[in-house]
Amino acid sequence: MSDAPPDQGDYRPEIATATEVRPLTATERLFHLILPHRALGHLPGQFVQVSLPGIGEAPISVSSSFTRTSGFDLCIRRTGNVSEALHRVKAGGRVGIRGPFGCGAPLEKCMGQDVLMIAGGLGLAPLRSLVQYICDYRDRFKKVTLLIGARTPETLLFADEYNAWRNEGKINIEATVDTAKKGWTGSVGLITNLIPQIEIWPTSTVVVACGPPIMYRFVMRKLQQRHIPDDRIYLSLERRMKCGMGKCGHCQINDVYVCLDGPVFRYDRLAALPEAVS
Amino acid sequence: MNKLRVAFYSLTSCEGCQLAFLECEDRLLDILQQVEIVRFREASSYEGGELDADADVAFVEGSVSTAHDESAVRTIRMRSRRVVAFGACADLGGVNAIKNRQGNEAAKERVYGPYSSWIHTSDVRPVSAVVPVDFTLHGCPVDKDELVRYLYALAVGRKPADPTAPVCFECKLRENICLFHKGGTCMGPVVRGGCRAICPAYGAGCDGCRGLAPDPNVALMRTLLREKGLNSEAIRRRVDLFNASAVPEDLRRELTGYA
Amino acid sequence: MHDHPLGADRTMTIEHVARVEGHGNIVVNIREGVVEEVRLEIVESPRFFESMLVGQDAPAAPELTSRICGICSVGHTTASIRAVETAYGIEPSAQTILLRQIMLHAEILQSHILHLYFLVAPDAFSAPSVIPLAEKNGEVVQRALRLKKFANRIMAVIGGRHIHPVSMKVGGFTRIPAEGELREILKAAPAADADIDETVKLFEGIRFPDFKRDTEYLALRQADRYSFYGGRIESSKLGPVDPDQYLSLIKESVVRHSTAKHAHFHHKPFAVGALARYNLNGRETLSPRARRAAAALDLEQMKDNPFGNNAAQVVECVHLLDEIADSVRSVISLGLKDEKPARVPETSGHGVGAVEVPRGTLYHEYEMDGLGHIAHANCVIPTGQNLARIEQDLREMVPQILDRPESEVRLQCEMLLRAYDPCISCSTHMLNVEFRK
Amino acid sequence: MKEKFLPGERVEDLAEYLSQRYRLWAPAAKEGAFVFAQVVDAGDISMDYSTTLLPPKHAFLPTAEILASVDLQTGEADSVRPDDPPPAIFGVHPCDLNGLARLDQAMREPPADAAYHRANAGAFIVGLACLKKCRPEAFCDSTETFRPNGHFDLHLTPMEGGFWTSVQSDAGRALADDTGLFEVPTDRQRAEYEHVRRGIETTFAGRRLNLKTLAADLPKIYPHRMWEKLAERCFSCGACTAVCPTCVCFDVRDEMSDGCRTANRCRSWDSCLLKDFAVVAGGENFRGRRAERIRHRMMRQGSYLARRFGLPVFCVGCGRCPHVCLGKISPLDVFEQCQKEVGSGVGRAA
Ligand SMILES: Cc1cc2nc3c(=O)[nH]c(=O)nc-3n(C[C@H](O)[C@H](O)[C@H](O)COP(=O)(O)OP(=O)(O)OC[C@H]3O[C@@H](n4cnc5c(N)ncnc54)[C@H](O)[C@@H]3O)c2cc1C
Ligand code: SF4
Ligand code: SF4
Ligand code: SF4
Repeated sequence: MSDAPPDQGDYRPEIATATEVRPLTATERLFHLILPHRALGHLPGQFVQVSLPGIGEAPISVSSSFTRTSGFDLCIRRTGNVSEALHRVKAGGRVGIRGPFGCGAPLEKCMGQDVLMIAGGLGLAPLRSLVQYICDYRDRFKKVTLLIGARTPETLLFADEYNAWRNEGKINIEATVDTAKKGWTGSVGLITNLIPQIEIWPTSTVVVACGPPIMYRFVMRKLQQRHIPDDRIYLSLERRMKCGMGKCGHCQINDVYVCLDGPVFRYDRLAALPEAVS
Repeated sequence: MNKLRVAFYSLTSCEGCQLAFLECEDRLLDILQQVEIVRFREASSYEGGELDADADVAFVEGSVSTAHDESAVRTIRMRSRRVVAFGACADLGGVNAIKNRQGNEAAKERVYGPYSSWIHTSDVRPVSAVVPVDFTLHGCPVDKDELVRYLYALAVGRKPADPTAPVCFECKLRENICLFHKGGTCMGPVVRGGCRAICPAYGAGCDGCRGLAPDPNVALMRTLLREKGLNSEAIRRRVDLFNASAVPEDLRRELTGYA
Repeated sequence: MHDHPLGADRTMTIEHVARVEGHGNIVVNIREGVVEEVRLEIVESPRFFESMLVGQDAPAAPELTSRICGICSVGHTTASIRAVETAYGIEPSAQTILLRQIMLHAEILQSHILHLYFLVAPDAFSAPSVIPLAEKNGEVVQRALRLKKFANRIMAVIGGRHIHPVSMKVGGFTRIPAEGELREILKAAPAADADIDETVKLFEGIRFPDFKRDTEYLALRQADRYSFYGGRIESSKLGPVDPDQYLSLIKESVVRHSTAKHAHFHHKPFAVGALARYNLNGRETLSPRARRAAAALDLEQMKDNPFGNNAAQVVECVHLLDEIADSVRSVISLGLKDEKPARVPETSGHGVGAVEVPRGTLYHEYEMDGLGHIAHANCVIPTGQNLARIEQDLREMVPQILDRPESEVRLQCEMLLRAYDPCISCSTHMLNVEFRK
Repeated sequence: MKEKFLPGERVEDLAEYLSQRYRLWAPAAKEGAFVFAQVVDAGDISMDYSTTLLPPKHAFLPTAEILASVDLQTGEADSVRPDDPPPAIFGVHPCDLNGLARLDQAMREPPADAAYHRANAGAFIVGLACLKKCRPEAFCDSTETFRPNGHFDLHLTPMEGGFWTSVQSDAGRALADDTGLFEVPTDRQRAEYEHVRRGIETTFAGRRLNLKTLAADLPKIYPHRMWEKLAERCFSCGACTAVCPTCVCFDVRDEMSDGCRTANRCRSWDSCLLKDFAVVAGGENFRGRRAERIRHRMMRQGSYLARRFGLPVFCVGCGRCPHVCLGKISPLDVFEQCQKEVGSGVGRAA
C-alpha cells in the first residue's frame, strides 16, 4: 500500500539561532530567532514548536510580524521544562523550530473594519504580531483599539513599545492592572471594566482576544452586552500539543484540532464546541 | 560541563533500589560520565561522614521508621538541592508500613519479646511526610530504565517525566492476557504504571507497589475483586502490602468495603 | 588521619562501614595497650518482618519476605516458598525445581560477582571504590558488569527480574520461560565462561591477609552434589540434622549494641557462607573446572582463614556457571510444560524452608492458623549467624596487628568484615527464639 | 481487480517470500491467545486465529519508537531506521483492514505525518476474510466492516483447497506474478467463491445501528446523564484505546540516551482516557472528569473522526475494547442507546 503524499509535517526541527535575548519581566523573555535557510513565513496568530535537544518541545506563538524582519520573535514565560531551559539560552544560542502551525488571526476579516484587540497577560505575546502587522499596513484598517490587562505594572509586556504603537501606529491603547503600588497612573481593575468605556460599532468591529480561559468567560459577557455579533469575535485557545499536525489528539476540542483549525477560533464556531470555553 | 553531584542514601529498606542502580550494568559507565556519585555506601568508600556531602540530587531510599532516620533525612534535605523519593518505601512507606497497622508495641513484643524496650521504632512514614520531596521514583524496586531516564533528565536540567497511566494501559501494550480473564485478580486498573506491567507480564497480578493512580475508581475495583471471591479482609491485605499507610482513609474504606 | 599505632587507652570507631550492605559500625576499645572490647554495632533500623508476616496469607509470604533484602531476594523468596511447601506437603515438579535452582544459582553468582569486584577488589587494588577502579582498570570493571548482567539476564528471563522476582510462587511459576529464551542463556554462556576464567586469574594474584582461627562451620549438605537448594544441616563436628531442627542447633540472642541478633552453635560462634559450604561439601562435589580453580587459589590452605571466604566465592562462581548451564540444558531436554503454581490449602500447618544463599544458610519458619494465615514466623538470616563470629574474629585479630599504624588496623578490620559479605539490612529483623540471659 | 487462487499448502511459501522482502508481521499464538508478531518462522503463523490482542496497528505505528535523534557531539541528526525494509502484514481480518485504512487516513491527512510515512512507504498488506464472527463482543456487522473495503494488496478468502485471492494493487499484482505460487482460478472455484462470499453477507447481516445517522446523532446526546453512569464503570485506564485499531493518540517526548551524547525524540502510544491527557502547563485540565473523557472517546469513534474523514463510523467493530474493558463498556451499546434516545435506531424508537 503506497499512495505517497508529500512529506509535510516532520518531527525533525530546523536549528535556529537566537540573535538577541532580552528579559521583558521577571518571568518573560523575548527571543529573536533566525532560521538558516528561510524566513519563517508565518501569519499573525500562528505558532511554532520550539525545542531543545533532550529537554522537550513547546508550542509558542510568534510575537512579531513577518513584515518586520527576516527573523521572528518569541516571547516565552518561564513555566516548566522547555521554557526554563530556553531561559538559559543566551544570544548566539541555538534552538529547534518546527512550523509555523495553525491558521492564525483573521486578517481578511479585519480589513476595512474597526479592530478591537483584547490581551490578558501573556495574551499580548501573540497579539503583538497582529499589532505590528496593523502598524505596518495601517491604512487597511479603520479604528484600532488594544486593551491590555496584567496583574501588576511590572508584569505588563512590551510596555516600552506602547508609545510607538500609539503614535506611529495610531492605535488606541488602554492598559489596566489588577493591583498597583504608588506611581502607576493608568487604570486599576479587571480588563473587563475597560470594555464598557470604549466606543464600539458592533457591526463594523472585529474583536480578537487572547488570554486565559477565565478571562474569556467574563470578556464574552461584556462583548455580548455591547451587542457584538458572535461571528465577529475571535478567541485564541491554548491546549496541550505534541505534534502540531492534527495527529496526536492532545489539542482536540470536540471535533476540531487547535493546531490545525486554530489556535484562533471564531466565537460562533466555538458555540458548537462545548469543551472550548466552559 | 559540571557533573551532576548525586548521592544515594538509605533509610529503613532492603537496599534493593540502590542495587537497581548497580544493575544498570552496561549503562553504568555512561552514566558515570554525566554524574559524580558523592555518596553510595553500599558500593564505595569516601572521605567524610555518612551524611555530610553537598549533592545536587539525593536519592533517598527507604522509609522513615526511627528517630535516626528522621534526623538523617532532615540533614539530607538541608544538604541537597533536590530530593528524590527513591522506591516504594520512600514513596509510600512500602511494606514497612504494614507494621503501622499492627501497632509498634505489638510488633516489638512479637519480635523482641522481653527485650522490646531496647528497640526503638516509630510509625513508618514516607520521606515526604518528613521533608519536602522534589521528585519520586516509584516501584518496589524501581525500574532500571526509568532510573536511567531520571538521571539523564536531571543531568540536563529538566524535570523527569512521571507517568501516571494505570498499569492496565502498559499491560495492553505488552499484549499480556488480563489476569481477570485468566481467573486471577489484579490491582492494575487503579495502580499507577510506569513498571511496564512487569508483574502481569510474568503472570502475577499487580499488588500496587507504585501507589494509586490519579482519580482511581476504587468502587469498581472493589466490585471486581468481590466478584472474584475476595472478601474485605483479603482486599485489605492486598492493599496493605505496599500501601498500608499510603491510601487515604476514605478511599481505603471504599476499596476494602469496610464501614 | 590516624597514622600512628593505637595508643595505650583508645577507642577506635569505624562508623558506617562502607562497601557492605546495610549500616554497621566497628568499635574497638583498648585499655593499657590491650584490646578490652570489640563490638560490631548494627545500627540499621529494625524491620519487623516476623511481625508483619503475622496475619498474611501463606502464599503471600514469599512476595513480602523478598523485601527483607534486595541483594538476596531470590534467596528469601525461595526459602519462604519452601517453608510454605513443607508446611502443606506440596511437592514441586522437576521443572519447577530446576527453574528455581537456576534462579537461586544465578543470584548467588551475581551476588558473589558484585561482592568480589565491587567490594573486595578495591581493597586489593588500593582504590576507595569501584568507580576510580573503573578509571584505572576499565576492563576489570567491564568484566564484572558483563558477568553480573549475564546472571541478571537469567533471572529476568525466568523470574521477571532479579530484585524481587515476580513469577516464583509457592508450588511453581506463574510464567514458564519460552525455550528460545533459555537457549539465549546457553548462547551467552561461553562469553561468561571466558570472563570467569579471567576472574580466577585476577584473584590468584591477590594476597589475602594471613589470619587463622579455629571455628565451627555450618551448611546444608546433600550426598551427591555441592548443595545450595535442599539438603540437611551439617557442621564440621556433627552429623546431618533435618532443617526443621535448626532451632536445636542455632541459638539466637538479643544483644544490646545491635538491632540484629547474634547466633551461637553450642554456645560458640560459628560461620556460614561460601567457605563453610566449601569446607563441608568438599572439593570432590565441585565441577572439574571449579576444582581446578580451588587448586589455583590454594583454597585448601585457607580453610581456617576468614579471608578465604573470598576465594571460596570465586570457586563457587565457577561452579555455579557450570551448574546453571547444566540445569538449563536439563530443563530444555525435559520439554517445557505449561505448569501452573499449585493451590495452597487454607488450613493450619507448620514448615521450615532452608536454602543456601550467597552469605550462608537461610531459614524461614512459618506456622499457619486454621484459615491458612500466618500466626507465627521466624527467619534466621546468614549474616545474623555470622555476626558473633565476626566479633570473635576481630577480638582475635586486632591484638595480632595492634603494632601497625591505625589506618592499617582500621582497613584490615573493615576488610575482615567485608570478607563475610555481611548483608546487614537483611539481618536486622528479629526473631522469636530463646533469649540468652 | 485481478483474481487468483492460492493452493492451501502454499500459504507458508507466500509468507516466506514476504518475510525475505519485508519486515513481516503475522498472527501467531501467545499463551492461548493470538498476537501479530514479527515472523521468524513461517511455520509459526496461525491462519486460523480469532482476534489478536493488539490489532496490527503496531506494525505501522510502534508502541514506542524514536522519531528523530541527534548526536550532540557532532550535531548530526540521524535519520532513524534508514535501511529497514518496509513492513508487511499477513492475514489481516476485515475489521483490522478497515482499521489500518483509518489509521492511514488519519496519519496521512495533510499535513501528513512524515515519520509514519517514511517508515511505511511501500508497505504490503495481505487480508484474510472472516467466514463467521470471531467472538461474541465483535460487531463488525453493525459497523459494516466485515468487508475488506479495498485497503490491501492481496486478500485471501478461505475455501475448499486453498484461498481465493483478490489482487488489489500494482504491488500485489507484481508479487502474484513473481512468486509463481498462484493459479488461475477455474470456473468451479469462481462459483464456489461466489457462494462463500454470499455466505459471508448472510452471516453478517444483522445490524444494530443506523449508520446513516449515527455520526449526527451522537452530538445530540452530548449533555446526557448516561455519561456519568458510564463513568462509574470506567477505570480511565486507557486499555480500550490501546487495543483499538483506530485510536491513534500519541505522546512525543525528548529524552537523552547513552550518557547524554544522543538526544532522541520519542513517540509512544497515549490515550485520551488517561487523566492527564489534556493537562496544559499551569495545571488546567480540559477533560479532568472521567465522564468527559469516556464521552470524548465515544464521540471520536462514533462521530468526530467519522465526520472528519467522511465515514459513517470510525470504530470498526472488532470487539476488542468491550473484551478488555473490565467495566464491560461497549461502543455498540453506547451507540445503540444513543440512537434509542434520539429515536433513529434500527430497533425501536425511544
Ligand atoms: C498555541 C499556543 C501558543 C502558545 N504561545 C505561548 C507564548 O507565546 N509564550 C509562552 O510563554 N507560552 C505559550 N504557550 C504556552 C506554552 O506552550 C506552555 O507554557 C508550554 O507548554 C510550557 O512548556 P514547558 O515545557 O516549559 O512546560 P512543562 O510544564 O514542563 O510542560 C511540558 C509538557 O508537559 C505538559 N504538561 C503540563 N503539565 C503537565 C502535567 N501535570 N502532567 C503531564 N504533562 C503536563 C505541557 O502541556 C507540555 O506539553 C502557548 C501554547 C499554545 C498551545
Ligand atoms: S522500595 Fe522495595 S526494593 Fe526499594 S528499598 Fe524498599 S523494599 Fe527495597
Ligand atoms: S472504558 Fe474500560 S478499558 Fe477504557 S478506560 Fe474505561 S475501564 Fe479502561
Ligand atoms: S472502538 Fe472498540 S470495537 Fe471499535 S474498533 Fe476500537 S477497539 Fe474495536
